[in-house]
Amino acid sequence: MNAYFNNIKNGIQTVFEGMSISLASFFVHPITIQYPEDDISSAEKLKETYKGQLGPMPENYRGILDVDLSICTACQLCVKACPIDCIVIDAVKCDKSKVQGTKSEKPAVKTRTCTRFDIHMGKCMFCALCTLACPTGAIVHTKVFEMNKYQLQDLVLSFVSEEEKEKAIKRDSELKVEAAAEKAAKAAKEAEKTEEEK
Amino acid sequence: MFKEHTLNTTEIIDLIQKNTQIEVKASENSYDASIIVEPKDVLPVMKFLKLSRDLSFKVLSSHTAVHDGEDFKLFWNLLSYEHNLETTIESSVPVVSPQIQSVCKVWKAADWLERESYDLFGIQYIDHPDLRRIMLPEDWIGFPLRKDYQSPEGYQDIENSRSEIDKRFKP
Amino acid sequence: MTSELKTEHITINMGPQHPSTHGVIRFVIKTDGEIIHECDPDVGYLHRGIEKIAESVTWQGFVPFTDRVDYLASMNANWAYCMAVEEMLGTEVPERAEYIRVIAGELNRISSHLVAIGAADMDMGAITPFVQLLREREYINDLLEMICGARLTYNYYSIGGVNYDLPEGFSIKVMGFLDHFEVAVEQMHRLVTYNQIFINRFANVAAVSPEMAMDYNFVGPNLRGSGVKYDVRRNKPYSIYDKLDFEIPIGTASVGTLGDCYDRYFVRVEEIRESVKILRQCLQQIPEGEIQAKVKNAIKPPVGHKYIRTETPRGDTGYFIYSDGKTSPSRLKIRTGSFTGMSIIPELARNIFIADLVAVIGSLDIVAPELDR
Amino acid sequence: MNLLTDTLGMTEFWANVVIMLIVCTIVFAVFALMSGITSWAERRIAGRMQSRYGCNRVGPQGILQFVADAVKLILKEDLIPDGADRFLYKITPYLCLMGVLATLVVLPLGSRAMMVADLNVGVLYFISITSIVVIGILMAGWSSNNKWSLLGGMRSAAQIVSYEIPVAMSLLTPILIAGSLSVGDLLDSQGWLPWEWTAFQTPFSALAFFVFFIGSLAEGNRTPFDLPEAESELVSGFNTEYSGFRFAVFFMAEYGNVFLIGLSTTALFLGGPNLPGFLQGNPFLSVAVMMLKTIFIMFVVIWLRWTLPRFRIDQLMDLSWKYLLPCALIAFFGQSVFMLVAHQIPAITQITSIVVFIVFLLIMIKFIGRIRTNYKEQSIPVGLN
Repeated sequence: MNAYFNNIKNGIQTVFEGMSISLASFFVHPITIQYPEDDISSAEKLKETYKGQLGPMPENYRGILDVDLSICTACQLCVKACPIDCIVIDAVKCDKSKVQGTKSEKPAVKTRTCTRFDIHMGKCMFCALCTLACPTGAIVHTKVFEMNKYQLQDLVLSFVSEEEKEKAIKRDSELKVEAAAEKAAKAAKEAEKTEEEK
Repeated sequence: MFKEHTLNTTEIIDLIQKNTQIEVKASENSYDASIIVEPKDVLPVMKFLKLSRDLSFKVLSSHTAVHDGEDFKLFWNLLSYEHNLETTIESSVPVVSPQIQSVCKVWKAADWLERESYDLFGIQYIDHPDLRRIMLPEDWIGFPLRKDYQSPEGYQDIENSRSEIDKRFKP
Repeated sequence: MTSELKTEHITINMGPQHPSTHGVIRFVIKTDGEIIHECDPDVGYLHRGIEKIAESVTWQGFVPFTDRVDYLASMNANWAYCMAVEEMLGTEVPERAEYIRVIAGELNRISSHLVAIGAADMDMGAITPFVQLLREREYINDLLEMICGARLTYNYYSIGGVNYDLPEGFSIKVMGFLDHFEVAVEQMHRLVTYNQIFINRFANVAAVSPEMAMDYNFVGPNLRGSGVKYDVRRNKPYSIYDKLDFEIPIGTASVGTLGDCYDRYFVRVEEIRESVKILRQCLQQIPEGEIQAKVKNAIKPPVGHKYIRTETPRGDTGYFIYSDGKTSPSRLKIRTGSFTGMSIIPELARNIFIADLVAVIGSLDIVAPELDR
Repeated sequence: MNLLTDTLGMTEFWANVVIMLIVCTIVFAVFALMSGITSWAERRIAGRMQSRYGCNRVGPQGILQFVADAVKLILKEDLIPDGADRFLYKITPYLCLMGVLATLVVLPLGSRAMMVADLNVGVLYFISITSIVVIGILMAGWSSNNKWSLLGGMRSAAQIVSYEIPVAMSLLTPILIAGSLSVGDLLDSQGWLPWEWTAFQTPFSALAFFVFFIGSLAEGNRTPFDLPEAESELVSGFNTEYSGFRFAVFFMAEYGNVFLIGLSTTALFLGGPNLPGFLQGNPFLSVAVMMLKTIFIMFVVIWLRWTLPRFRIDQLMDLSWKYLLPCALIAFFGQSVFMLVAHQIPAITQITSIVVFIVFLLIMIKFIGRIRTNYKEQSIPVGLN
């Protein structure tokens, strides 16, 4: 009998308390970001609208990947780090600054240039292992997160254009020819030397 | 509830041999110490481990198999909340006829764990009440976690092949 | 009703697509009207072969996959795996990294419990608390995003430490959040947890005795809900948990029988409070220093097997790793809390209402991807 | 009427038919509009209670959302599942809607003059006609050839049939006060001041009001009694298989039910459209008063839905038979005894009603205090930015 009346009492009390809470939240400002309309890029604007209820987009946000080819050394560490093999790098030996012009402020570290740097963003799982592995910081996550494409193959990002590829290959063959010529010259010199010695 | 002194593996082995007269030995392993038991002795040893007052391994934390060469190594990870003990029982069965006594009667948790390793390794558990596949569909062929497993060409209408984009991306 | 009246059991498929199965799980239930006679869970719809994948990726490369084992508590899954590999290599993790790990792990534990509680509420038909609790979880996601840049699959822990240091002013933000959070969550409990209808729905339903819980290898909050005081953080302390002061809440049968749905649910409620306590301590004690120990690029742990258990939100998660000295694990078995929790359902779902089955699933806090892996 | 018979040369019979059609159209239009707006309001209110906006895209503040929904539903294909009982499946939604609509006949949209028919057994009619919905829902569940739907239908039948009883019992109290079964008389028996309303007349009528409100929530399948369509258990219950226009009709019946709960509670317990003496009979004001009270009750119904969890079927039955029915009986007998006493001491009626109202006010003040504290608690800044 006691339980019966307790049940009624608790029932009514808790229902009223619940109703007071849900009505209180009725008056609280919604925290929804109406995404394309609300500007989420700047922390100040978010602060204005949401009064500290929402964190800004952080500095190390993991958006889609971007590669700075001018400092990339084609060392393949990112390829090895990637657990799902969504990065492909082909490289040739050539001096980079000549191929890419002198845009970059940093000097080329090594004489290797990518002829193909493809990232399959459709497969990428944004784990950041490649950016952590990169010794020069060439591959980074950007803050861009919108990447709607009509076709799956558009999700394959190619960072080396055909022109650059051709240039690099051309330069590579030039270098090879030069090296061969140098070698030949050296060999000839040495042959001369040996002949002289003889 | 928890005792300060916890038994180590050699003490547990001594207890087993004293009480059940079954030959068990410690394994040489760089990490967890484990007790190697002959496949035929697994069930009595397990029963003893659970019912013994000094040990009371009432919990079967995990059970799995490892495909290692010609053998399946089987591991049972046991826990005793009462004595704050932990131990590993190891046994091995040949890949050609993987059969072992089920420990479902000892711990109910073994039911699904054994079903899983039957599903993925094809180990036959004798006296298991309901030995059927758990993760994979009933008509699946092969046991995926074996090292020599070849992924099938397809399953029913679903073809298992790389897409054109993938092939172009990474030939 | 006379005994001659012939009745027939209905066989119903609950799932794979059902609002309250928390993912893709199927229950084949035989019912007599509203009362369930038999229930056979059919799992495996989300089996992605993560254990097989482990055999073909590097030791470091497997860390992001552990995120996908339990998407609600990726941090803790990372932690368990990284700890296992560290113990195999004998790596010492710097103290600051350990603190950061605890902070991130406990934040993640709170967010996971919020979903567990909220989903249980929603299964009972109370939708507002679910959304409000998810709002609180959103703040935690914001905080975790600040430290690692991702909101769900963090891949924050690395073998030997953590990937990034805490950003500037992080502890102030967490403290500010906790001040808000404690009050807000308490209010949500007044809205639903203490509600008489809710208590009636959860109390005395599907009680699991301590013996049964151990037999079925219940772990974490489910085990403690049955009154067994066992927590890996306390009974086999790892990381810096032995330096921290916190309680282990257990089921007390406050409104029903010991180990019923309400006890399991309420242990999670209490655990959130304990996690807040842990967070405050960590934020005060955190030292300066390194965040990453030196680990070789291509690690090859020696041959052997290791079984490690950590306390994740869904309980004691075991990582069994068998290494054959190569660049990837030879066998990696993940024993999760959902898996063992699920195996009890055929036993619990006998002579209960269909609505109770929903309550049982909700209170066991089952996450389908973790169940199937 | 005269206009029709004189100028158009109709016979009286046909004139009556035309007038009836016009009245029916008006009532139906009001009903359809109200159920549409209720569905919009529910979504907006639910949104705000959950810290989000709710629908705000179609039209100003999203008010046209229900029109868009209706258009979408009408354009959708009307699927009939294989193995369904086609005839029953097809007519069921209309049966449901009819059950709800027919109730409007005896409920006033404004003053007493604005009722479709002031039957002398209006309350009896109201109680009996609401049961038709059960048949509709049961048929929907059965004819869909879906096990979830069947369970939903069965639940609904059990639920509505058992809640009929406390509801009918609780209505005895206002009937006692008015001394009549006509809804018009029930309206007249209440004054315009709050303590003259049936709900606050005596503690017993307040209890009856409480029972009636809860019972009608259950009859309207609203949370916490929405078991027939419990989305987390039965997916969507009896209307799982319905699509297109037929689903829209179910939808309309469901939200019409909310309107009905508001309307009946207002008319029977909350003073209806009654106005102070000098304004009595003003049609616009009485409609406004009636609608204001109805909308408030509808708000409470929606508010409850987004607050409470759902009952289990056995607890639902417990509530009906063990709690509400005794309460309704106590209210009935208590009111009878009270009226016997009041017959001897007439002043007691006035005093009791004012005391009851003051108690109600005190509860409300405490309640508003709770709302204020909870609001303050929710406004604690998070400080993430």
